[in-house]
Amino acid sequence: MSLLDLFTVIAVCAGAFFFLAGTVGLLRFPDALTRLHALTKADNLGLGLVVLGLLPHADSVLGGLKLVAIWLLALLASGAVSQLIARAARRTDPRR
Amino acid sequence: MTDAATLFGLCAAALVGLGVYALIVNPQPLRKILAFNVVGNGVFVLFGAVAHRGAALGFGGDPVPQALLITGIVVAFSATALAVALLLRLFDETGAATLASDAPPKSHADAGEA
Amino acid sequence: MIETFNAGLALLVLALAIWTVVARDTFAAVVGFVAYGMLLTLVWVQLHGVDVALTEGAIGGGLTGAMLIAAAARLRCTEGAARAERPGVATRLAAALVAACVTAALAVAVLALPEPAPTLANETAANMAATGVGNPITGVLLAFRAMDTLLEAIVVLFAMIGVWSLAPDRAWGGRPGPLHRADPDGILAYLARVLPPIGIIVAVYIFWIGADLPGGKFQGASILAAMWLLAVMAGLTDAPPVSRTWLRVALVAGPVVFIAIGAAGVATAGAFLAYPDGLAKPLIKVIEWALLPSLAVTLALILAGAPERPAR
Amino acid sequence: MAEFLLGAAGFVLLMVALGLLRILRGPGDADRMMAAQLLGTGGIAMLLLVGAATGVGSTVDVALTLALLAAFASVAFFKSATGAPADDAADRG
Repeated sequence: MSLLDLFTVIAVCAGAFFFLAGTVGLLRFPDALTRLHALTKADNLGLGLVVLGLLPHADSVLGGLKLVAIWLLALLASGAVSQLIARAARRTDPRR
Repeated sequence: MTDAATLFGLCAAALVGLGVYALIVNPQPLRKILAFNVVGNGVFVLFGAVAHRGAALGFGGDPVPQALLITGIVVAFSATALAVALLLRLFDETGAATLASDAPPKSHADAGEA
Repeated sequence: MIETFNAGLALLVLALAIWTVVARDTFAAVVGFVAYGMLLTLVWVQLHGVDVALTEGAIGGGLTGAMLIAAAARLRCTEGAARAERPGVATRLAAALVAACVTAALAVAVLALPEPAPTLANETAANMAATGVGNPITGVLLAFRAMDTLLEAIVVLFAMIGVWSLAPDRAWGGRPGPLHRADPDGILAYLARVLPPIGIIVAVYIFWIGADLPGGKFQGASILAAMWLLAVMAGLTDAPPVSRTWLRVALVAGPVVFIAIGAAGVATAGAFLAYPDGLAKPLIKVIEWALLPSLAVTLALILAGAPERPAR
Repeated sequence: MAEFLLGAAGFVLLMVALGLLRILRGPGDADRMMAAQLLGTGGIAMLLLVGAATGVGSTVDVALTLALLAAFASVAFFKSATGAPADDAADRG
């Protein structure tokens, strides 16, 4: 196994771990806002690590840039969407 | 690789069955639209599985059915959008979203309990 | 390993389909359906239909999902009345029986498919050179089965006319959908300012590579439509009145160009939608460039809904 | 390497399935709406992993489309949950 493959294995495993953490958070946290926190933070870190791990396998510099762009887009979208969902949650449940 | 075609083909058969069941059983029009889409997706996946079996000459699947699938997905979207627009207009007009024509929804609820 | 992944994927797809069927709450069913649509893109990738996966991701995951979620939220107040209409046990048993028969028949058909599988891949490959494009799907869509694509563009246009025809008399010629307002400094407006420029680049890229790699006009047009609707929902722009001439021209331009080139084929190549030798690729490009904006506008207006407000 | 990447994709699929089990049950609409977000992130990860494992380069474009449009359904939900002509300034800060 080459050094780059080892890097991929480590990074993808770390990414998978954060997906695990996100799911544990979803299962264990008590209300919508905390679950949202687990989902949008842990899973996006997981995705970032998966992208990092796959970078050495990209066929070209452009392909690598595309991978990074996907991660940045996912970050932007989920950052904005988590705020929107949190607002909707607060509005539909006046106890908060 | 034929395994994937058989597996998803069987999955598609189950999807069509589920959709048919939901189409008959669920009274709400929006649920019927969803059911129609589940049937449609089942048919598409079945078609896709058949296309995948036709892989040859380095193509991942038979390109003719795959191209027709793209057409099919777009047409299914158009039909769904038209159905949803009709439903919303019905709701605006009558304040209810039901396909029952004999009685207003309120008295229907009473009949259901009797 | 790939068999295990595929089996898990098929199981999750089925579980989500069951959820959309049995969930008591319609909104829950719709969200389940959106998740199911996104998973289907993975199914298409596993079936080696990347072009189909792109279409499913753009239309099934994006446009259909947004439309159904908005409708479910609006129809929420009708839930209680509809629940009482649920059919009795006898009907449900009969329905289950019918569904089981349909599934069994299809499953038998799947298991009895002929071996070796019939395929048109050889014919497609043999004739691809004549079209000048590298992506076999694009070749099929615009050369070998161009009639389907033309009719599809017209079906989409007809669906939009159907949506428009639902407008009340007083609103005819007005702007479609409700007026959206949002805080101009809020996160929604921020997203709607940042995402569309990126989205337009991605849409043109997906459209552009469609000649040689998976991609094409439907996928590009869906992304463009979604980006425009995002800006509308954030209150950054408003839907145009449906009576505008430029709008009508944009709607029919694509199909008209397609039909004109098809009709020219009768004179120059001997058949409707036939391309003269050597001119296939430029003509396909002209059709694609004409269809992209028309499809984007049509898809966006289908989602925007019937005219509701006077043009002012 | 391909086997490892597919295994990782299978693991992410399992995590997504477990998460879906939890959030589709609700209780609120906002909980359920997270399903779209979960599949947005997890689906992109699976697409990238499967694409790298099978060597189908165009899978990256599918992931790109999903990344762009996954937010779209949630925005529609926000607009309809807070009332169509609402503005999102009221509860800011």
